[in-house]
Amino acid sequence: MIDAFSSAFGLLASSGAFERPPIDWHAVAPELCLLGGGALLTLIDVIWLEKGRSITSALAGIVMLIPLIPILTLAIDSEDRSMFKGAFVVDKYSLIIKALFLLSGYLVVLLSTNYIAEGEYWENEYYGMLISSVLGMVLMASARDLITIFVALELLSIPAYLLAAWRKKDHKSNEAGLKYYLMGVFASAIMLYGMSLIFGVSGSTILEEINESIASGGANTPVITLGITFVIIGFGFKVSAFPFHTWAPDTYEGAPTPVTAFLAVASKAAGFVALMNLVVIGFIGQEDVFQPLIWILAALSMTAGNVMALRQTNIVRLMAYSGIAQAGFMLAPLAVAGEGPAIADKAVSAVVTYLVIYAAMNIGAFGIILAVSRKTKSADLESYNGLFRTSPSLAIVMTVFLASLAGIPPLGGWYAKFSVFTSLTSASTNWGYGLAVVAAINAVIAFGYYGKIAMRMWVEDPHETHVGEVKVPVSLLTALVLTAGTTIAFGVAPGIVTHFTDVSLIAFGG
Amino acid sequence: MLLVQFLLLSSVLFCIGIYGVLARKNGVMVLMSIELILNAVNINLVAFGTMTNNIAGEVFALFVIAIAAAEVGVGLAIVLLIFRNRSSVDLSSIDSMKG
Amino acid sequence: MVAQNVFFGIMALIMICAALKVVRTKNVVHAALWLVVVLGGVAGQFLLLGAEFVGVTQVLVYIGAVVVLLLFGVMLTKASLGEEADLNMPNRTLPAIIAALMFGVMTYALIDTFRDTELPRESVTNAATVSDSIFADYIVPFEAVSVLLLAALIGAVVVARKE
Amino acid sequence: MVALSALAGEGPTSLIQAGGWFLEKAWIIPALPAISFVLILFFGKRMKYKGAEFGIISIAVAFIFAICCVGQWIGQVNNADSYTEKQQYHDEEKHSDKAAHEGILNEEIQRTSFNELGVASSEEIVVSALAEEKDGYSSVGIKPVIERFTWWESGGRSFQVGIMVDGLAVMMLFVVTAISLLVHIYSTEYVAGDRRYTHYFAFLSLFSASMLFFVLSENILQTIVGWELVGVCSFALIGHWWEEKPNSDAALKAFLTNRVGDMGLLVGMIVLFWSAGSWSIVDINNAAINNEIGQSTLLIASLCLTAAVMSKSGQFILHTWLPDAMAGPTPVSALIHAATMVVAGIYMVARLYGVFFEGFDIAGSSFNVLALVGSVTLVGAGLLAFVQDDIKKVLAYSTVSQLGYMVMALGVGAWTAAVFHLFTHAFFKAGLFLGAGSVSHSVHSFDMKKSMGGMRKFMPTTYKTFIVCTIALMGLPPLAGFWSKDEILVGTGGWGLFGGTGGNGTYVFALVMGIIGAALTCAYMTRVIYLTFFGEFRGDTHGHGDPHESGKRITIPLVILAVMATGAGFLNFPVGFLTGSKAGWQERFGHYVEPVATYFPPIAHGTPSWSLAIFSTVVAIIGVSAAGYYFFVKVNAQSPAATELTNGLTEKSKVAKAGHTLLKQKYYLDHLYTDIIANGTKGPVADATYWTNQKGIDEAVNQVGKQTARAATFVYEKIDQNMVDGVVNLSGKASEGLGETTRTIIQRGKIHQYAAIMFAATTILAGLLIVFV
Repeated sequence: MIDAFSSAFGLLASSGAFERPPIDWHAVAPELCLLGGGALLTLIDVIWLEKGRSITSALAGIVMLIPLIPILTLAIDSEDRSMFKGAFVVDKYSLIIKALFLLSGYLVVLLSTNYIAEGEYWENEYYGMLISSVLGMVLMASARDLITIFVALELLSIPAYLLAAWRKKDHKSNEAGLKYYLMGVFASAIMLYGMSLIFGVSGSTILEEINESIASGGANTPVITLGITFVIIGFGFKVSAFPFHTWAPDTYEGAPTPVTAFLAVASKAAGFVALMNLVVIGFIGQEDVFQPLIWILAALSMTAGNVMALRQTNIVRLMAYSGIAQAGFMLAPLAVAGEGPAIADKAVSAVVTYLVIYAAMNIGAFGIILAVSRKTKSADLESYNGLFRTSPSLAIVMTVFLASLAGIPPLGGWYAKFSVFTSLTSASTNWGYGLAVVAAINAVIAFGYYGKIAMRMWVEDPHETHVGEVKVPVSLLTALVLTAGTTIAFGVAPGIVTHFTDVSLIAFGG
Repeated sequence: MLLVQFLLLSSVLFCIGIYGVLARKNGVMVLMSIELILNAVNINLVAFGTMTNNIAGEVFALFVIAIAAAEVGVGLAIVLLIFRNRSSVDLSSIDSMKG
Repeated sequence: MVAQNVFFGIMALIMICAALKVVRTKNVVHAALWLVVVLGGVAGQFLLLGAEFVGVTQVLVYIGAVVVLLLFGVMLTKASLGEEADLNMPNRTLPAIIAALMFGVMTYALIDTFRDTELPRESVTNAATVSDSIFADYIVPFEAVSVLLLAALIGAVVVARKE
Repeated sequence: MVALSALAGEGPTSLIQAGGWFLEKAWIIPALPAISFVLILFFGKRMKYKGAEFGIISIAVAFIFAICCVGQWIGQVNNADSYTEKQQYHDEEKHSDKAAHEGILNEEIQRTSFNELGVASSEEIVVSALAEEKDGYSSVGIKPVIERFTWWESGGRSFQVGIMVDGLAVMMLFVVTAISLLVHIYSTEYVAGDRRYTHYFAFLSLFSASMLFFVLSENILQTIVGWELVGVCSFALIGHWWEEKPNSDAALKAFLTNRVGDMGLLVGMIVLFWSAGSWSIVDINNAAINNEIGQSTLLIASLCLTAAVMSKSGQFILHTWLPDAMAGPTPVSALIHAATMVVAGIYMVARLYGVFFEGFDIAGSSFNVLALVGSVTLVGAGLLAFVQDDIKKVLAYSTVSQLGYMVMALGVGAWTAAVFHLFTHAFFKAGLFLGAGSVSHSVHSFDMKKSMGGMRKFMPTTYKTFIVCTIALMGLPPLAGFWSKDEILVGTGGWGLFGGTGGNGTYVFALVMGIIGAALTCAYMTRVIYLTFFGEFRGDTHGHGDPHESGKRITIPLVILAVMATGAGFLNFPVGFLTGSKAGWQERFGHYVEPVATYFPPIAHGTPSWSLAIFSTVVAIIGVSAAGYYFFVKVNAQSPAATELTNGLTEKSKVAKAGHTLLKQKYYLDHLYTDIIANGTKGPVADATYWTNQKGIDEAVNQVGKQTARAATFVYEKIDQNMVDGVVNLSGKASEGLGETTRTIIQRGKIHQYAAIMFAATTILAGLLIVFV
């Protein structure tokens, strides 16, 4: 098969001066698996029509898991692969990120199974969108040039815009999709303009070359500043950093809940991956520009997200604001990433650690939200009153997630916060310490609203209409068990997660 | 020809586009303004590509054109969806979720 | 070179006026037509910069497809074909201020850095160079864009069609 | 100060490693109740006693382990003592080399430098030096038992989990397991029939496990975990009866208040970790003592940690959650107030004493935040205790006040005194809470004015034990409270007035506040005694007949606690009170509990004086008498409900007798004043005496009582309930309000506004960066 391709390309090449650069098929195998799986899923719908419905979600889950096999073989191979002049890189960092996206995708499929099947929401196309979006994310993990980053970003975003509007008859879902789409397009326009400037100054789209060009020039022209600022702000939207977060609460509230979990975890993680690639490989010599910018965004996001969450009564919106605050925490290490290669490495592994743990606990929390709203048909905080008495196990698991999100040891979220503090303070700069203090204060404010939910579950009386146990379907239960187990395991033995997330971008970026 | 003349033209289009998306409340008009912004970026990319004699600029611009087409298609689909449900494409009236 | 500069100046002026019309006119269809002028102007600028292939693609994709799509959008949303009073936000001062500030920041940065940068005289690229580059170095994003277009197509159909 | 610290770096001249099976396996002690928690959760409801048996057995075994630990630790210290003697002999006989001389020289320098700082005379140098030698204070240090294993390693950093057992930890193990065991037994009767009986015992087990885990923490990370766990369990237990809807505002208040402290704890611990480069408590203390951390860094860390102490240990101004926490079942209150939750703050300071000692420069100053907070709390809470009608609230404020003593003692450098007070206080305060619980169990109310009175005759055992514990709390000799309180007063030090020598610094303010606090304690406790046990029964039993004594499972713990409250004080006879052959009994508690090791700062020990002891006793007696006169005499006479019967009781009351000899009743008092004194002696002197008595003493007592009550009411209503709460609530409300405002301004749901924010923010950020970079 591959030979046939090669000979076909060979024929093309012989007709002109074109020479195809060698492609490392092993390195792109995860993407190809995902692509093939997505195509298969679409084909099954076309061929079998109604008959295919029953297995669609199971198949989508498998499609998400299959690329893990080549990722595993690549990891065992443990050789850093680079293609297209360094535009596409497969190393330990990108592999762990890819695995994170795929597993998050799988968990979202688990969350979606009953939700989508019961709502008659164009099931097959739904999973197709989800897989395309995950494909964009997986691509993002390896993307090391501006064009690939841009295309990967759009590939992961455009299906997500549509997914947010997927409940077509629901006004709120329409509104969610529209807001997400418009803000997303504006942000990507700003980011594109910034990219064009960076390309203009450096003369290259490949991040390493950009770094050599703008860092070696030593010049800090206003255009570089403008370009870097615009690019970072473009991704600031994606990670819902204040003040580019405005879409998040509205979109989270309106979108179908599994999609919200997807946006809150995978899509946000993709934004961080892009930011890390750009900042640590591309902009590292320009810390005068990106450090203050990320510092401000991080501090504002943490504080604003937290205080805005305090009086929130809708749990999904509350999670949105909490997500903004968490994004601030994840941004924080990047605010000191320019202090040297060792610090940059620490920052990257702190962010990756945070992303992995955050994915587990946040998807878990959304799983509970989904389970509860199945019964109460409401996202109001009141539906959590007395959950401990109606369904004690759900209340306990939710408490685990909330405590983890709040950063209470010995749950995963604690170690995530800790690694952020470590990387901030290891920079030994006043800015680093300052941000650490801001983060510490915010870590405490966050107890306020996470505790409020916990209190409702444990202390309050259940609402009269909400008496009776919450029934959890099997796929949702699987997701909850997986995420809760991971959350606890990561907190009790952080060695598990650090074993994977002890990654470096510098090693490759030079 | 100076590089900066193209860049300034691009920035003018970019800012007119920004004005457009902020000042228009009809959904389709906002999409048109977005096209202005994306075209401004393309001028930049091609101008820089010519200056640095790097083909990547043009390739980038092509990618932007392709994706802009996809984006506007998706945007129109969402606007149509809104129109079907609310019989209006007035974006300023869409504020049922807030706070 | 004077001719090129004059050509640029005229075209730029037309484009800016047309762009202003796009965001100011009260007639939706006129706005779409003024947009055609702007996009055509952009294509002209591409030609001026020696990027023939991009220029042609611009005409095909934008004027041929996107504007038609937008016109369909205008029709499907039953916008009146004549003047419509209700196209604009009541407050247009703030947008103008934001746009002006943005323009100021950009202009300062651009002029400060590229004040005297001359463009190379003859640098026409042919389509073959572009395609070679796409299929050699940018094959991954190229494939990704194809997936993207397919996904956008399917998704847009699902979202936009009547149940 | 510098000289001191430099010397402290040398530490004891030699160190021996403590060991012993029980000490090395001390992790079993918290593990037992933790296992019991799991067992109760899963199997509790199916058991015969609904899970209570798991809790009681596990805590009883833990208690036995704790006693074995105590035994082994005492053995270790004794070994060290004999080692000292041998070593000295060894040194003098065989090694006349420099090292030995330097060791002795160092000791001498150390002593000299202490005395240079203090204001002691040469005579006392000898005394203290002798005392030190006899007790083996110097020379041989004992390394604590530290068992740890690596939790995980990451990037060259390894994280370890472990236990650290030294005298302090062993003492706490004993106290926590002992009180917890008694509370468990007591609870089987107290919460019998409760519909969440099993749940209650599960959390009681978890609570004990958390506190024991906290006590044994080897590093500050574990300390934080334990701290949070204790907090979580206490909230679960306080909210045990959620049907009664303890108003959610109070719960929120407790929550917010404790968060303030946790913030301090986190920041403080992070500062310590980064400046010492280690999580280990020993390492951090060493680094602090050896001046490896800058004074200002330590000061910041100490201030942050002080905030944590203020919230956890209920110090002004973050104390307000504590009285509200009385919503929980009484045995839980006893556990919280005597041995667990609230003393966590004290324990944390005692554990990280090197940090506080250097951070606040305790040895060299006469004023610091800890001492200030402690002494203000001590007096403030004492006043507040006056105006409470709820018996548990009085006791709650009393706890706050006593914790103030401990914090103050730590602030003035009297480490041993603080820890000793923690020890004695645990027993008598547990006794008081359980006693109050016993009373309320029988009258179904906590309101002293409406539902109690005259309980003495219905509940003789409760009454007797309550009286014993009260006297211990008042600090009247020879019960426990007297010894520990007196030691604290001695520790404030440097006030030559009483002839003793100071410890660290000269904390006159603390001494004054301590004495005022002693008087206040006596006064409000007298009021409690009167209102609860004397006068006429004012309650309503709803036709169930008279209130009756509680069952054995309640009274036996009370008796045990009363015995402890009587005896615990003798464990630490001050130096100078016993001489001759009994010298070996001096300061046994301090000798075994106070670490002699490198990680403990070089605190100086004051020597007590008879005059101070007598003075404080007199003050206490004045407090009792004033309040006794006010309540037992005046109130009794004015109250129509209190008639002959109550007067009869008054006669037998030791408390009342202490002030006025053999007063039988109000009429008798009048009789005494008018007939015997006034009429009997006649003449101007008699008139003057009469006038003095009626207008002077009487009026003074009335006025003092009235004014105190008024002041306390004012403080309670205006400051405590409004202002302090207000400030605490305000900070919460302010941030909520800020969030609300931000949300209403930014999050309006309008797409155009969102876009405008995005573009405007982009412009502003880009503009700023271009200008400033």
